Amino acid sequence: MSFRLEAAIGERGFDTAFEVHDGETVAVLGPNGAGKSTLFALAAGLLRADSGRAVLDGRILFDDRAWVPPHARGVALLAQEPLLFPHLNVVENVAFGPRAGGASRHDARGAAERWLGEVDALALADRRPAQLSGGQAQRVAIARALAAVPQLLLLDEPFAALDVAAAPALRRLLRRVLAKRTAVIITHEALDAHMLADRVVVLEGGRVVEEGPTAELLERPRSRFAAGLAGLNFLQGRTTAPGRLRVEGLGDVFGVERPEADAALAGEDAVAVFRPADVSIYRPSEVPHGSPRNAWRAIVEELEPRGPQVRVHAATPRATIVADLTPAAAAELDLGPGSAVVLVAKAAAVAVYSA
Amino acid sequence: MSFRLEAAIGERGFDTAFEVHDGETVAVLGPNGAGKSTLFALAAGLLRADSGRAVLDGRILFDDRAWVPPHARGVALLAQEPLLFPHLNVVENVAFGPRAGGASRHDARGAAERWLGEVDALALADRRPAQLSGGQAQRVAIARALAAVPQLLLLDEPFAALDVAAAPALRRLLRRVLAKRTAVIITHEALDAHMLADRVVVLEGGRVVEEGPTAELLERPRSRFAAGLAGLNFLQGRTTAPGRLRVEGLGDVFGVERPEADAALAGEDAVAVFRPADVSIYRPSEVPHGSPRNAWRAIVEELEPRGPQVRVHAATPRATIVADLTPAAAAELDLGPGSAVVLVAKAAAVAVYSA
Amino acid sequence: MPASAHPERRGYSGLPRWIYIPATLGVLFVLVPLVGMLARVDWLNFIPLITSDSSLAALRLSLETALASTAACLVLGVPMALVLARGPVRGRRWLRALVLLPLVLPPVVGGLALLYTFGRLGLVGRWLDVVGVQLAFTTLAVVMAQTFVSLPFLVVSLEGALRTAGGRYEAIAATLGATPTHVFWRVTLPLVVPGLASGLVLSFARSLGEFGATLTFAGSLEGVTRTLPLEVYLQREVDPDAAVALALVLVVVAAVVVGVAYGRRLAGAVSA
Amino acid sequence: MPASAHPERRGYSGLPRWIYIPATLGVLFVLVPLVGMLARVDWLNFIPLITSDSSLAALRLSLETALASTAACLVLGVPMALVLARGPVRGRRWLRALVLLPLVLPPVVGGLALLYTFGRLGLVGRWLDVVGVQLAFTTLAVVMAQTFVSLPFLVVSLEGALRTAGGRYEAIAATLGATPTHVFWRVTLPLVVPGLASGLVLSFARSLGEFGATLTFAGSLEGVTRTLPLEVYLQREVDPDAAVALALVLVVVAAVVVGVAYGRRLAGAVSA
Amino acid sequence: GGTTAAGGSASSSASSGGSLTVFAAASLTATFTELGHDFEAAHPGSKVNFNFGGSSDLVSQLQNGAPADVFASADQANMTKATSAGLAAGTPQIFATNVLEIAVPPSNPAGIHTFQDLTKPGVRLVVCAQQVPCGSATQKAAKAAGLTLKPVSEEQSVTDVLGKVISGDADAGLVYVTDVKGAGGKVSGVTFPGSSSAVNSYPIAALKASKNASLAQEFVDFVRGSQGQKVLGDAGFGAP
Ligand SMILES: Nc1ncnc2c1ncn2[C@@H]1O[C@H](COP(=O)(O)OP(=O)(O)OP(=O)(O)O)[C@@H](O)[C@H]1O
Ligand SMILES: Nc1ncnc2c1ncn2[C@@H]1O[C@H](COP(=O)(O)OP(=O)(O)OP(=O)(O)O)[C@@H](O)[C@H]1O
Ligand SMILES: [Mg+2]
Ligand SMILES: [Mg+2]
Repeated sequence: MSFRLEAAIGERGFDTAFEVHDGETVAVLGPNGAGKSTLFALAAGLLRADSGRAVLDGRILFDDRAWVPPHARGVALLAQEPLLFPHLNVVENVAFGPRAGGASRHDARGAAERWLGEVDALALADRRPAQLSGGQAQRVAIARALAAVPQLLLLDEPFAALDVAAAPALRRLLRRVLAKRTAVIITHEALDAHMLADRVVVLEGGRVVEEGPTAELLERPRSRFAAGLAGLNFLQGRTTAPGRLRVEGLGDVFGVERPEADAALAGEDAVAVFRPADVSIYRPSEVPHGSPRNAWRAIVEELEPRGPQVRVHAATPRATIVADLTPAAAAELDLGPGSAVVLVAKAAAVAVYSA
Repeated sequence: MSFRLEAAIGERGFDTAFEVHDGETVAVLGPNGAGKSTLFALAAGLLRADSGRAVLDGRILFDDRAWVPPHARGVALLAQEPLLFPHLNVVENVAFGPRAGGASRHDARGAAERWLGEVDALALADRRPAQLSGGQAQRVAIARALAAVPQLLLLDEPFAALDVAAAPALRRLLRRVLAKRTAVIITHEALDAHMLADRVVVLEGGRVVEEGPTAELLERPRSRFAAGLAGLNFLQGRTTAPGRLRVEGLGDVFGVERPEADAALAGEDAVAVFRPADVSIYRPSEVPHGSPRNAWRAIVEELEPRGPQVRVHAATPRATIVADLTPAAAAELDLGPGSAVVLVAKAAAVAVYSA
Repeated sequence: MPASAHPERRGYSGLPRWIYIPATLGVLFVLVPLVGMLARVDWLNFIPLITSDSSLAALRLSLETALASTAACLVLGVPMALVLARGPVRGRRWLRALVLLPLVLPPVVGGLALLYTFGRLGLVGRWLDVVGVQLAFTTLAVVMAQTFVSLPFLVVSLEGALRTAGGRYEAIAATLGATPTHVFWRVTLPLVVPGLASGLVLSFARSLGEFGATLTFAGSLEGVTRTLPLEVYLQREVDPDAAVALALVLVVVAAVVVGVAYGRRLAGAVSA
Repeated sequence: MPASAHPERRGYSGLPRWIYIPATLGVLFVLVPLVGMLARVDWLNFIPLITSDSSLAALRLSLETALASTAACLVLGVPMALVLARGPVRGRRWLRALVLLPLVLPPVVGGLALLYTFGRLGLVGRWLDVVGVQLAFTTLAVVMAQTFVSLPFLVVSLEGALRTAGGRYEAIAATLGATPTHVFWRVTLPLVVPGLASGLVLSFARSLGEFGATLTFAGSLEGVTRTLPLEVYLQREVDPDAAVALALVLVVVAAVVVGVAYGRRLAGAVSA
Repeated sequence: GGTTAAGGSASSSASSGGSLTVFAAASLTATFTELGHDFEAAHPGSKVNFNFGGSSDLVSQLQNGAPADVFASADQANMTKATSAGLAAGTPQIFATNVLEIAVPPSNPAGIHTFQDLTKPGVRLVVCAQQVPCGSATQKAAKAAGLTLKPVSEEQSVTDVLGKVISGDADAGLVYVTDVKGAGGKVSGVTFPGSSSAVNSYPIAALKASKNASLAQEFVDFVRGSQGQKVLGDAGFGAP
């Protein structure tokens, strides 16, 4: 049940090669407009590529000559909008896939009720889609996609609109269900990737910019987008010595090579990555000296309350770096937009590896 | 520009009284189907209540006799779906509000372009909504709602579908914009409430179950929903002594009274709240003794990878408690669904206060 | 969209108030002539006429043929509308123009065209004649004439509804494994029920009132091809006021058929 | 839906294959009689007839009056359709039934009804006569007759489209501060362009082909009330084949007008 | 401008002294159009406008106040309606007559040669309905011949009968002599002796409402005069 797709659509600047192995779950990440939904539409057969081919389990889905229509592909799509059939009630919506697959009315209803139970929406069975709240509709749409039992399952932002109680429950449900299936999931949350995906693909501008096993990629991101997703600060430059990176505008950045990461050779493109919690802030006059560390002059742009912490966005000549402080520390420093500060990050907390 | 609404709709089990003060931003939280969007529809005039009244800035919006139509209310709504006008291009969509408000074509276009710039969607100005990705459409919808400059702004899950780079940027934009406006925002993320809202209202089953200043409510939640939102474990019971709570099925829970919280009198309903990181897990044979602590027998239900940590869901006779461990600790304990464990929480880490 | 296709009772429906002025004028423009007709009818005299054998036979024939031709329009027209709205783009404009032609053809000329085609010496008719089938002067000819004039009404109005509805639900249904046929029956048709209802009402009404093409192609024989409009015409030769009374029967019967079918069943399918 | 109202060229349109069978049959059923007509026309003989003064006058009159009555249908019918689709529920079914009545009225009877109402001795006409206005047998009467028979076509097909489109965009527009009038012009109308186009095409075509009501209410005076269908009817008294040739002119002109307006401008407004 | 167009054509005729509106049966379209031209030639400065339609239609229109100067009906029943409604000025006068003839397709597939042949089994006969003048004439002729006709269709007008014969769907139809003549070679006529038992007469009358009574009367006279009779005779009509 492996899936492979290569396709280009000039009009959308889309040109991607993409692969899912048998039984694997891949998370597709990327900024808005990166082409994630386009990828799904191509795989599901709702859109035709200018050129390319797709193969599912040895069957050609499309290439220059052939084109298998959506219903014969064995690819089910949970679209970005719930799109429940307005003329059917909830249970009929979920039973649609099984019915289309040839199940008897009774069996289809049984399956529908089972899946509705799984997404905790059995109580809504007799409602019309127009009578559902946004999150309720999303749950029913998930149940409908799962009930179709396709060879390849495509889920476009399945947890959008779900409440904080429903989202973890559904995440666990999908974790269970996807373990046995070949699936691709589009998400904007690192947690989804962590919990559900074996592998992550990052799309940007219609192209794959990075891919790899989930944990590895999110711990050692090589793109600004992936770093942002993992909540890490990210600097790009060239290595000058092991664990040392020349970043334009910031000078040399000191860090450590992660033993398990690829060692960066001198002069190579490399990145430095570190957590906001590992950045401390000082008044320019009070910068301490000591163990190998990085100190960058910066101007505070913004302070954000983040639960028990305060997140400070500070602009250096090269990039905006974020630092997490306790409210007490922020108050003591008397920070506000425009404050001149020095950001300090211990070299031991900065990972440097080749890009 | 204060706003007050009391309304009931029998059919939806909705019966809520709700208030926003002048210049305040209120976050409305609650599970799917709680009635959040219903509240907005009532305020915007898209739905009629069975009974009730609403007053904005001294003007009656509706009561038993009067009913002001939506366009005359001065209430703008960002709905849960973007609903961009399909026959207008992006800039015309955003200019719609200003035009409707009487601005000249030129001025409206100027305003539209300004707001599009703010949401980083100026490049999309000439596209049709059908040519936008989900997140792009959401950004345009936000710009359109902001451009209308209403007296009361209602935002229903504004950050849905936004990517990890766009969401923080828009959060900061809204933080800036809402500081000067009277607004209500529906969200499922504690972070939004923290960053944007002065006050939080929790709806459940059509009723307000909890409300209060954001930081206070999220730090000392009194409802299971709010605790879940804040990512905290939550137990309900009756106090037996200061800082001690009798919870059915778990016996006495030891904690500390937070000095700033309301002291719970003996025999009163109270809650115990603690972080997943403060829960340790032991094999039943290896439970340590020592400082005042809580120890509960439990059965592991599930393990979730959560970035650098593992989240363990363990069922006690009373409630499911979650604990965050390092992967190494989880591996050492050889945890898996069904493992019998003992959960330990230091009394010092458990906050007890009246419900 | 369909989710709120039927305006909720408690929901918002912002009609500008001035819209009631032209709407009322329009209703009056339709209504007053009907009242003018009613005022002219001397019911006591006309009840025997209306309940005469020939009138009742004509009424029965009218209802039967109009229903049959509406069914024919459904069977032929729904696929035509679908192909026009969603089919391959090439030639769509020409196809649409072709389908519209019977719409502008004066009915009598439409009847002549049918006669030239399906008549004994016609393009198709001469072959039918060889196998012993003659259409002219049969009830089937009435149905054909009515279908010919009514078909475009169904096609055009349904095509409009199909385009307004778009094809997103069909696409989702296909990804759930539904074959195009399954999608057609379970998604497309139910979704355009309001448009289909409009189209059916239009073609039923057009069939029921059809006169020129029927007369020209099928002739006029009591019980076989003389529908109520033809009977009304004959009656008019004798007494125009009696013809008006007879026409009112047609109108009332049509209103009942249409009102029951459209008001309850079809429109209800979506709003319920 | 409207977002993808126009099927994308590269998108999926899952029509079942068998649908092309009834669709083709339907197209043939419409097409073959037209070919049958064409086959009968001896163009060389008829070109003088078609280009005769009386034919050209009739054609001009037909186009002018059909355009005028289509405009009247627009002005009266759009508000009627809106009120039917979105207005207060009470009495909607009765209103709809009323509006449908002219649909089933045989056109000649419709003409009589107009004559009884707006004729010199009619319900309304006698008052108009007092102020010196006579409607019957004027070009205005032609327009009125055409409007009377065409109005329901616009109303019914537009109502279907309005219901399919739903009212969600209107609601959002209102929350952005747009008055119902602004919403009507900038949201409702543009959104139902395909349905409106269908409705306008139907009523234009019905007006253009209108015969019975015009003849009865407006008479058949060359240059004043004798539209092309009336000319065709008279021509048929003389030579049926010539009448067919003349009708073809009508058809071609209508196809051009409709094809240009519908194919490009209106349909394009949404898909572009 | 529509309001004045037709009203004006009648009212202004008095002042200009030249414009006439003639309501004439549709079956007179060809002959009266020609007569109109002839009349205009004979009366320089005059203009004749025709409103052709079914005779009963025309009467309805006249009863409802249609502005007209002359009415020419295809039968006497409709003219009687006009006179009893007090519309005619003076007594209507017959200006033409017409008799029935059997029309058959040129190949005459059913071999119709006599009136009796119409009742042969398998002959697809088309006639006018009894409510219209040609239909009542048909009934009279059948009665005179002592035959019961079994038509496959009873048409609304002669034109409709003729159409069915021309298309070949009917083996025979009963129409007027003038219709067979007018159809050129598209049908052939079979005369039958009993046709004289059912003669149809065409009455004409000037109307009271006429604003140009003298010109209206002149037109009536013109139709009944030698020039008019010649045109009508050429078309196959009989003398009054
Ligand atoms: N129908 C269309 N016609 C033309 N361009 C389109 C169309 N739909 C989307 N696009 C463009 O194609 C690109 C990819 O869009 P896509 O919907 O795949 O993005 P996405 O990665 O799913 O984004 P999001 O996270 O916002 O959903 C975007 O630039 C978008 O504007
Ligand atoms: N049109 C309707 N008719 C009847 N009931 C409805 C309708 N719309 C919503 N409801 C019901 O009303 C309740 C409140 O719905 P609402 O949309 O306000 O929820 P919500 O708090 O916005 O949820 P979500 O977070 O999922 O968007 C739900 O139980 C829902 O099923
Ligand atoms: Mg997307
Ligand atoms: Mg909601």
